[in-house]
Amino acid sequence: MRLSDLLEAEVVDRNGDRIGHVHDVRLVQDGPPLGTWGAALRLEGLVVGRGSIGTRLGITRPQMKGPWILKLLFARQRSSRVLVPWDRVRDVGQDRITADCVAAEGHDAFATDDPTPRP
Amino acid sequence: MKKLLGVTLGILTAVGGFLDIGDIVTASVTGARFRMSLAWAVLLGVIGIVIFAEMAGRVATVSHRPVFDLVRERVGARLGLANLLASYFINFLTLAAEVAGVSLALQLASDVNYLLWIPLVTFLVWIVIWRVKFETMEQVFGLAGLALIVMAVALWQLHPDWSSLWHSASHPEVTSGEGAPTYFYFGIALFGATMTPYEVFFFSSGAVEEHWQRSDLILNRANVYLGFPLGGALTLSLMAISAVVFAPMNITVEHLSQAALPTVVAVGKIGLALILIGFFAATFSAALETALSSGYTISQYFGWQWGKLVRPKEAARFHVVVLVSLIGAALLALTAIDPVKLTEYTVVLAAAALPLTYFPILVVANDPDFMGDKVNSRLSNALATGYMGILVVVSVATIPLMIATKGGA
Amino acid sequence: MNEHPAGRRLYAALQLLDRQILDADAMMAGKVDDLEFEQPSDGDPYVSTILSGLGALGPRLGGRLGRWLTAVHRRLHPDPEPGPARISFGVVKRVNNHVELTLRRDELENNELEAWAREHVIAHVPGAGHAPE
Amino acid sequence: MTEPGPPAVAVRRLVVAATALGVLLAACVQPVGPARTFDSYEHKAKDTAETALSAVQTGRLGAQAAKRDDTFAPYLAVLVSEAEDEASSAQTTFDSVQPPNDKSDNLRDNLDPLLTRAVDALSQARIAARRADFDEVAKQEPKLAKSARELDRFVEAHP
Repeated sequence: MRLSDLLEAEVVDRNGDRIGHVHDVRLVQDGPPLGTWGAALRLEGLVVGRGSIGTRLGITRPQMKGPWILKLLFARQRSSRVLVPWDRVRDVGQDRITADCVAAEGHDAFATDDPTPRP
Repeated sequence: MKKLLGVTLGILTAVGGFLDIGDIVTASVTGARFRMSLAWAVLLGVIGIVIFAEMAGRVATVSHRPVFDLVRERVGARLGLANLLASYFINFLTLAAEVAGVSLALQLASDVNYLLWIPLVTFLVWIVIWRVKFETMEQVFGLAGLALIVMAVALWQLHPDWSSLWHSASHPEVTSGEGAPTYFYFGIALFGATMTPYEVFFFSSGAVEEHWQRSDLILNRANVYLGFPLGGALTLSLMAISAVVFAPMNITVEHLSQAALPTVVAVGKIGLALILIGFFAATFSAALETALSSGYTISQYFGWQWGKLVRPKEAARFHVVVLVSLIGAALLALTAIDPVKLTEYTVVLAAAALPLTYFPILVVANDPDFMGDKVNSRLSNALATGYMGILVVVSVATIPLMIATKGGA
Repeated sequence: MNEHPAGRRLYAALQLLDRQILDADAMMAGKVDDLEFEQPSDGDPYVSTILSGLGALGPRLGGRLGRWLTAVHRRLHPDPEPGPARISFGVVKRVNNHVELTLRRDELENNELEAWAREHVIAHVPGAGHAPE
Repeated sequence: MTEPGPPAVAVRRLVVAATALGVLLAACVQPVGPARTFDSYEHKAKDTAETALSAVQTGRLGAQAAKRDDTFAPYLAVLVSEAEDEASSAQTTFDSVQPPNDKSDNLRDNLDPLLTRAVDALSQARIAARRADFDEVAKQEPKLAKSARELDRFVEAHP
């Protein structure tokens, strides 16, 4: 499975209702050890929502410093985004992913996101 | 002295960007036709390029990432590729025009047809890129471009009616006998010329090539705040001397030879010598900038090693792109396509593509992951956001105006 | 020397995809054109491989231009049906503004085009082996 | 799998745009249309006179610079010869337009000699400049000045 197979795919819940499209994939570094890198990046979940330009540009992240007018413009997109944990994903098909949850169950993709600044 | 030489990147970028073959003629044409009533377009462009070049230089200095690298990452592989194709196409046409432009400058000094100069000029551009260190290149051509200051001297020598020039600049209006679309078409041509994307491609890549570090951010500012306004002042001088000499005599400017004439009238032989050196340096700088930018943009999109800092063998794909672009451009120039018309159109086309280049810079300059504490200030965000609005309006208005005025005819 | 504490979170599209790769000598060595996940028998998939070069970018872009890029990749590759160039995530040193590797770029599979350009064009031009002065 | 996705569409659009651009560039090279009425013929005559006037004035400035020994011969030669080309191609273009009626014939008879004198004076100046004979170039200045006055009067008379 490639990252490009997941990105932009449509995500539907078990009733076949649309949740949105995959905008990004959240990884967490706690997988099996891999060479000099260390613990592998495990697929934690899919960031799913409507509209994707804001995500692609990285404007919707809380740590972005502005410009405020853009943040305002993309704020709606951000609020519509949910994280679908990988253990809820049942099937990855061509351009269509089925997840074992209903849209309302998803939680805000950034709710648990610590804005870790990098050196 | 070393400090002084440190700002040659900005001077080179600005002179090659604002006073390339098409812009020299455009500035002269607009001066003759509209006197100073389009000075605002140059001023607007200079402020814009100062804001965005400072940002691009700061991003390149802090994150060591040049503009096209950011374009690909932020707008994505697909839209980034569309931008790459558009930028390369515009860049290539400009390169062809500049190769012809350098040859035209040599024709003025030799009375030997410019087409005969093209092979030699192409070779010279290539050898500079192949063999000359980035810093040396930037110092030689940046300083040679300063010969154009003679245009400001010429303005002084012409003893113009300053208040009338000022009035024309500060009370812009569509000159009688000219249509409003033509007026705005030339306005966009001047604005587009000062904000041509190859300037930020070149400037930000240059900052990476020169290994600017955080401590060099002051150097970035100095380059931007000195180089670009200087380039703008030279453009305005050319516009003013053309207005003073040509407008009363009903001369319309068509050729590079005419653009040098006011300086000859005012300063004589020394003026002519200096302005020919200046024209050569400016067009040659533009040729270098566009030739290198063709390599920079493609390499930075695909992640290939680029730059003049490493041995050519170690940046093989980059040098192949530059070489092939240069040869192709020389062949196009040899078809005797009018370089002045060609740059006029490419500048206007570039104006239509401006937001694609400047938007990713603005976004990344706000990202603390890249910039740490060097993110944009509120002021530069406010200004840059305002300019994004202008750029969008310009990019929408450009093509219809071009068609409506038949290219400013 | 633990730059990546376990549990660090990364967004794949935002922070890995399309990022510049640097080799052990800090030379530019392509982009992260795609990522491949390995599915272990137990547990979630994890990022095992970076796919880089035209063989990865072409299929991702799709369309005529994508096919053309893939064809260029196939042309330059000794195998008749080559897959994309693969870089194990195990040779990644760190991920920051760039993706830094512990290998040199001539040890990577995505260097074919560079090697081709060097051998067939640039090496034949005098002065190719000297830095500009 | 090979279904053309968004990028293919984007690329196709780009190709279309580039083609449109080529057509546009071609269209910008202004063709000379026929003149069907006296007004449009008069308009063309005026444009032609303005072009010639600009060329003659350019030549004049060059001749004045030669008089003061303020220029180099190669530059002067290029300047004057480009001005000459400008004027003579304007004349050729104008002469190729069919005058629509008798009134237009008159106009043509008025303008054509002015254009011929302008091109002649510029040719003389160009020949002298190519020989680096600045005195001879300077001698063309009065002729050019006279030509400029004539053309200016013509332009003024046909608003």
